[in-house]
Amino acid sequence: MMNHRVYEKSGISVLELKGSITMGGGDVTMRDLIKGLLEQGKKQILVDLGGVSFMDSTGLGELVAAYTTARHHDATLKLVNLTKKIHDLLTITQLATVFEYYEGFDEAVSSFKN
Amino acid sequence: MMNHRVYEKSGISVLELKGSITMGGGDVTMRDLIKGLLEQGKKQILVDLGGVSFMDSTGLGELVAAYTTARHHDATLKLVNLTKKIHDLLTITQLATVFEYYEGFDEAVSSFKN
Amino acid sequence: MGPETRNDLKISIRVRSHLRYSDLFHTVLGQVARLVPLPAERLDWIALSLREAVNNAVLHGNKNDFSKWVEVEMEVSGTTFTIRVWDEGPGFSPGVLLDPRRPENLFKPNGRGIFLIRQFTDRADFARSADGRFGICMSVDLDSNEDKEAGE
Amino acid sequence: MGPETRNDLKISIRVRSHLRYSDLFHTVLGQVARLVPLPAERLDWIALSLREAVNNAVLHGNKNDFSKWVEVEMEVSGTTFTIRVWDEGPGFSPGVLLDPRRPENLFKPNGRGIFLIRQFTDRADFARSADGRFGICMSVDLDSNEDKEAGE
Ligand SMILES: Nc1ncnc2c1ncn2[C@@H]1O[C@H](COP(=O)(O)OP(=O)(O)O)[C@@H](O)[C@H]1O
Ligand SMILES: Nc1ncnc2c1ncn2[C@@H]1O[C@H](COP(=O)(O)OP(=O)(O)O)[C@@H](O)[C@H]1O
Repeated sequence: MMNHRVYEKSGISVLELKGSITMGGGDVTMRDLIKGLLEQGKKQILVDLGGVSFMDSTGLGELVAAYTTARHHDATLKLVNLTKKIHDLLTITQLATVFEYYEGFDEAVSSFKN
Repeated sequence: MMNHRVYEKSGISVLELKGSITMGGGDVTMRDLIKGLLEQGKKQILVDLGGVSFMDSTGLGELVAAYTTARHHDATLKLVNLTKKIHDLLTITQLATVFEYYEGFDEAVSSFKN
Repeated sequence: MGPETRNDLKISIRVRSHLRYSDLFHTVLGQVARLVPLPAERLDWIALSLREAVNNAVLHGNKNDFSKWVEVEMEVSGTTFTIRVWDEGPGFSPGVLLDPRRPENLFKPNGRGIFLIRQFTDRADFARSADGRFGICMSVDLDSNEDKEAGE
Repeated sequence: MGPETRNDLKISIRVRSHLRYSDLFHTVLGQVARLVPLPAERLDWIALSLREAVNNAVLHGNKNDFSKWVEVEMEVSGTTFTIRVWDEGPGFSPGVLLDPRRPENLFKPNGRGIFLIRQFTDRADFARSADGRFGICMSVDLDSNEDKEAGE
């Protein structure tokens, strides 16, 4: 079951996800949430994965789709607060080479300034 | 998994049980605990079942065995803090007619004075 | 019920004969209960019935012989939820069962398992499987509002 | 291992083809993991493999047809833990599988399920059951200390 919260922080849209990001795991998908932000014209999106306890290949696919959709809208999508498990998943699938991700929240937010 | 605590209160030995009282549910059985108290010469025993979340027919059998063993030692065994489920079990099996039981702890303790 | 909301399922768990698996069965039942769904106020009693049947299979049926197997089946079909517990023992004749509520039985520590199963399920029968195992078959009606708990 | 400590078991769960049952499978695996025991650091990855296989059975195998069945089997035998997931579909040739790590596949949202299963289990094979169902059979060696997680 995925829960989410969206808020603005220093001009950046933060999408905070919690719970399981799995096939059939929620009514709202990450993809829809990101699309919503892009349609509002948001250009800087930070996905906070700190509360995500479980993610399957569908979740990874959602992340990839979010990333490419953001690109098409000339927006930037970055990740923060990866748990060890999610970091492992990104490494094994070599998606770690695709995503820009940060350990700390402040570091992630200020990276958008550059 | 059954947990227990034994203490004295106004000269009465209180056996406080917690968790599940089931077949194979613990290393120590209720029967052994009661036997231990009787061998120490205790004559007034109050079994506090308030924390017992689950009990099967083995648990009921332990209660009955404890009751009759106490009788053989000229000791009195009473029950207190029955949950709805345990009260239902005692009623259905008509063991409610065998045991002396009390709703409140103080009431139970003072009943030994009479 | 529409076809998409029906929860037909069939679970079989076969383990060596030991009480250490009782919590596994109990947890699986809890999960199944959420799906079916089983009425919340009956779940603990159905779990109790399951545990009683497993205790009997391990102790009386398989006589604590760890090389023997116990199988628990749970099945939802239409509006009936059925639990079957199989052991490799000789079974018994229900005639040996005594009413634990009778004065002469009230102080016995044993003999309440099957009595409780009969109180808390809607039907309990004994059976012999095609491959010769002994089993108890307990059913619960999912669409009845009858409160078996208050029964008799 | 002494005979009393072995946890030989065989679980079969048959449900209608729907993702709502994934949590049931996941919970049962968690319970089995405590009994077997499965190494704690591998459990989440084995659970992930199970979910991937079930997703595939429901989506690709049974094509979301709720009248079809999915069966999950878990078996502990000796020092091997095996999970089998069966569907009623036509199966596929493993030749269709692409390496999701290749640059041309990296940005595709799909195609990582079986790759992850192969990373996180010790053996993954495809099979056809006696009654014609298609299955994936995933094994984990219980006595190996090899850390598959760090694999490749
Ligand atoms: N699976 C079984 N195989 C053989 N005998 C059984 C089985 N289940 C029950 N019995 C018989 O029925 C009796 C009553 O069982 P039960 O009501 O559960 O009480 P208890 O187990 O406390 O004796 C048992 O003592 C045993 O003789
Ligand atoms: N149970 C199955 N039945 C039929 N085809 C399958 C099955 N499992 C996998 N496949 C095929 O293998 C492909 C790759 O599966 P997978 O690696 O899990 O990625 P994805 O499910 O994201 O496509 C699927 O797209 C499908 O064509």
